[in-house]
Amino acid sequence: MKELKIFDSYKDAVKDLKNGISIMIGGFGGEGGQPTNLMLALRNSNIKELTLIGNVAGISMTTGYGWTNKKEAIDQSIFFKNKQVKKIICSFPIPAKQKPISEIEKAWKNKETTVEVIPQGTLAEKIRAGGSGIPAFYTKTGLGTIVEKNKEKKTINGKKYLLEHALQADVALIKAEIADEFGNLIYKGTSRAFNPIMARAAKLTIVEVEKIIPSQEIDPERIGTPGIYVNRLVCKKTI
Amino acid sequence: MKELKIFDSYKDAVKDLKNGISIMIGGFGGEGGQPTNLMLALRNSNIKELTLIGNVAGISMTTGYGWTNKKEAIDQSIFFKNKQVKKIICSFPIPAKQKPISEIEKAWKNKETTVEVIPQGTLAEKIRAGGSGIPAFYTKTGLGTIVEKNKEKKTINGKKYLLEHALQADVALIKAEIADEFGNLIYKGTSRAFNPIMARAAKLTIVEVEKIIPSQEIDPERIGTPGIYVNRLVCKKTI
Amino acid sequence: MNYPKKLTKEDIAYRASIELPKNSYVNLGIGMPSLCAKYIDKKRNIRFQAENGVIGFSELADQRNLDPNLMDAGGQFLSRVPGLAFFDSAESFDMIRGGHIDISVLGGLQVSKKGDLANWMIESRGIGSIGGAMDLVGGAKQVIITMEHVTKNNEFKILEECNYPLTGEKCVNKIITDIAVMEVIKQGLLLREVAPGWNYEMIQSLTGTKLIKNKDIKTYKVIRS
Amino acid sequence: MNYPKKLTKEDIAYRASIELPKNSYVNLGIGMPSLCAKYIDKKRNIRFQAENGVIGFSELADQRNLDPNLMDAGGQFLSRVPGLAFFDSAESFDMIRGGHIDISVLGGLQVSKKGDLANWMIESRGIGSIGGAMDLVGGAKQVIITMEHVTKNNEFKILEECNYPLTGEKCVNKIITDIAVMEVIKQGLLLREVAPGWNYEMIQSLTGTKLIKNKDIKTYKVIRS
Repeated sequence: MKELKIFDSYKDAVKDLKNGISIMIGGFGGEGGQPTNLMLALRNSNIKELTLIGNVAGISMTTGYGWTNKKEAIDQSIFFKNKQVKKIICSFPIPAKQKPISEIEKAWKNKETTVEVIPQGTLAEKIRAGGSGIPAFYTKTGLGTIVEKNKEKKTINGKKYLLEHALQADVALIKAEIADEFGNLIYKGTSRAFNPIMARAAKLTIVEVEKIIPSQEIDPERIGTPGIYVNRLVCKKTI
Repeated sequence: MKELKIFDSYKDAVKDLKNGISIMIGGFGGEGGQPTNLMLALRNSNIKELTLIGNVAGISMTTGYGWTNKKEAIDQSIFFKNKQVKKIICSFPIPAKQKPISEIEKAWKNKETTVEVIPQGTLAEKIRAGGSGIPAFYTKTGLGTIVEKNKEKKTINGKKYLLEHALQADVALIKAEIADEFGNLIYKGTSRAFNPIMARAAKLTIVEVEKIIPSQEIDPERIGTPGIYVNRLVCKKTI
Repeated sequence: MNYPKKLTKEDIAYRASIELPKNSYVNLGIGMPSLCAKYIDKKRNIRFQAENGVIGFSELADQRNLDPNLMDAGGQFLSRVPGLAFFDSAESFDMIRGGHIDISVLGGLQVSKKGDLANWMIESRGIGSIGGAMDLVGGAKQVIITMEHVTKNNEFKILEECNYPLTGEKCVNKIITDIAVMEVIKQGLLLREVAPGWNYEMIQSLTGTKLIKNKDIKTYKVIRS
Repeated sequence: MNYPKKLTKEDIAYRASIELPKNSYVNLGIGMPSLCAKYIDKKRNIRFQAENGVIGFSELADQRNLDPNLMDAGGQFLSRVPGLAFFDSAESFDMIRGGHIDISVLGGLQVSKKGDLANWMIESRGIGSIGGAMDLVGGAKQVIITMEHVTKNNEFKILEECNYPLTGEKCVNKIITDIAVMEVIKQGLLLREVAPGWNYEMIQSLTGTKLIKNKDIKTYKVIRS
């Protein structure tokens, strides 16, 4: 019984978010598929004690990773620099190179932030499960590594597996290319990544889009996320 | 290191299948998305002792379900009539109405066939898990019903869930609208259904398509099943 | 007892359609539930989902324009309206199981006072079709059952305990029949509305469990727009 | 010991590229593994997959045509070739975890004689990035590690047991370094090829575990087409 809200200001789209919430941030890492304008608005909102969930945690600002113009790179570092993050759950927090040291590594060293590193496929599946009513699943990923620490194991058909639990969040900030007025979303190329599964796993899904077009013009065969999962759309130019 | 094979005969595409194998049959029920020509070729092949896996098991030939011309309806009944089926795993074996009695119900009454009925969402997730390296997952679907019989239960965050295991098959017969020469598939409308997940869950995936076009002409944004999952393509008119 | 006239299937479907709030996402079961769609004013922006992998539809196709690739889970062909989206069976049940559907309207064979539902198998037949029903009753935020109040042979369908195999335990929120509207509450079944000419005693006499009398029993809305 | 010249990263990548069979689906890790793509003749129809959700690519984009929506998992932009397909992260790892990728080529920090791999964290740093590596080593049908044979300070990287945190147990099939090609077999590491000028004893002296001598040790292929 949600009503889709359409905003033309990124600031307004995130202004009622509260301290202490969990926020999924879409994309993979890099420019494509990252809700960069929503992230900047979240940084400017100054809400604190956040639990962030996402694939990366700040590798572009030190390495230029995934940006066509490496100098413009923006990533999760902005939240660590602004001391907004209590905890981050991700698969790829830091680049291999140790210099320059990234904001997340600084925050971790200063004990300002807890970092939970999860294998990328397990992270994706935990988020998918979170939106799909699957409370837990088994996988062999991480067996025999520190990932298995404190986790239940089970033998199925003679092989050992780890139990992994679903992951949900209060809010998801995601990025799509095109939306219609029902909130149906179209993604472009490799910019799908974590966006479609996060859209399903959060109580409140806020989407940054390049454009909003009338539903008469959207191709139903191309929709990557049906509007049922979308609560807010932000686009500078609306219909 | 599979090589994609393209056939122009349905008969040839299934002629090396052996007695006793498990076969997933795609679609939902009805005309759209059902690999009807492959099914007819499988029936004509006369291989026996099959385990079939699919959503329905033969509701169209008694009710016309899902066919635009109800008189042309073809469904899994053809295999039961031809006594090819040892067991079927499905969610919707029979129509609500008891007359006329369907071929599957006859075969079941005559103890020629075992019927395992699974909730549709659990069936879909078991098949998805089968192709995804997830050996088992938890769901609340079926709790407190006969579905929970002989199944492990687990309490997660204070709620009870059933353990469900992945489902795989030797062969999947599926239907898509368009393919390219790499085996990339495009589906149309509601004809996705069980096809994309079955394509991933079988050792050998055979696809019936309306047409095969050069990869230069296929829209990468529309591909529902990447060619990595496809072993054989059958189309009467190829490139 | 001499009973007044019972309502029609269309009346039941109309009454159920009133329960669907503005902007809701709704899954309608095969048969009587699917008739609800006819009574929805487009302004209410109610968007239907079907298990076979479509959301956003609102009406059936014209009989001259049947597209085999545009069907609902009941095997009916749909009209191509703006804003449709398609997906596969796994994602369709992510949507259902994941709690994203606001309302599931289903048919019923039996409902118990606790809100248990049996709707997939007649015990004596020994075989039945579960389809998406078990996922829907476990996943939808609200479950409404539409059915005749008793069987053709006047056997009770609303009971202390279901004796047919269950579809789900404690999953039903409302029951809409051809004579009454009931809500499942903690204490049992609350009678909220009766069909024109019917009263509490008449309804109770056709019900296999004690109905709780709402202090204000309304008359069932049967005037269709 | 006086050692001959070691091979270059490009030589390692070229040698690894020879391991990729015709019509295979391959995932190349960040860094040295990604260089393999350069040496693949198109006729071999080798199709690359990347964790971020793309399959079927074969080459990097021209620097003047960078599309932010067409990237591999290493953050490199790709060229739009015919036959690409895109998917989300869940489906990408269905593909990887589900055993559909023929070969995963990854970098390594340490490999043990049993084929254990450590490639995601230097213990002293205390923090590291797993990314898709644990899924790839568990899911791909074959795992090839490309790396320098020893560290810059001449510490062994091929060991009895890894002392860095593991990426996976018993998951490596082949190791291709700047001096040798080894295969992981039941009994340990089988030395199959040595770089030009190198011999078994020299390789063994830079290896922290006993190498098994193949009866026919070949010379490492470094002639590029």
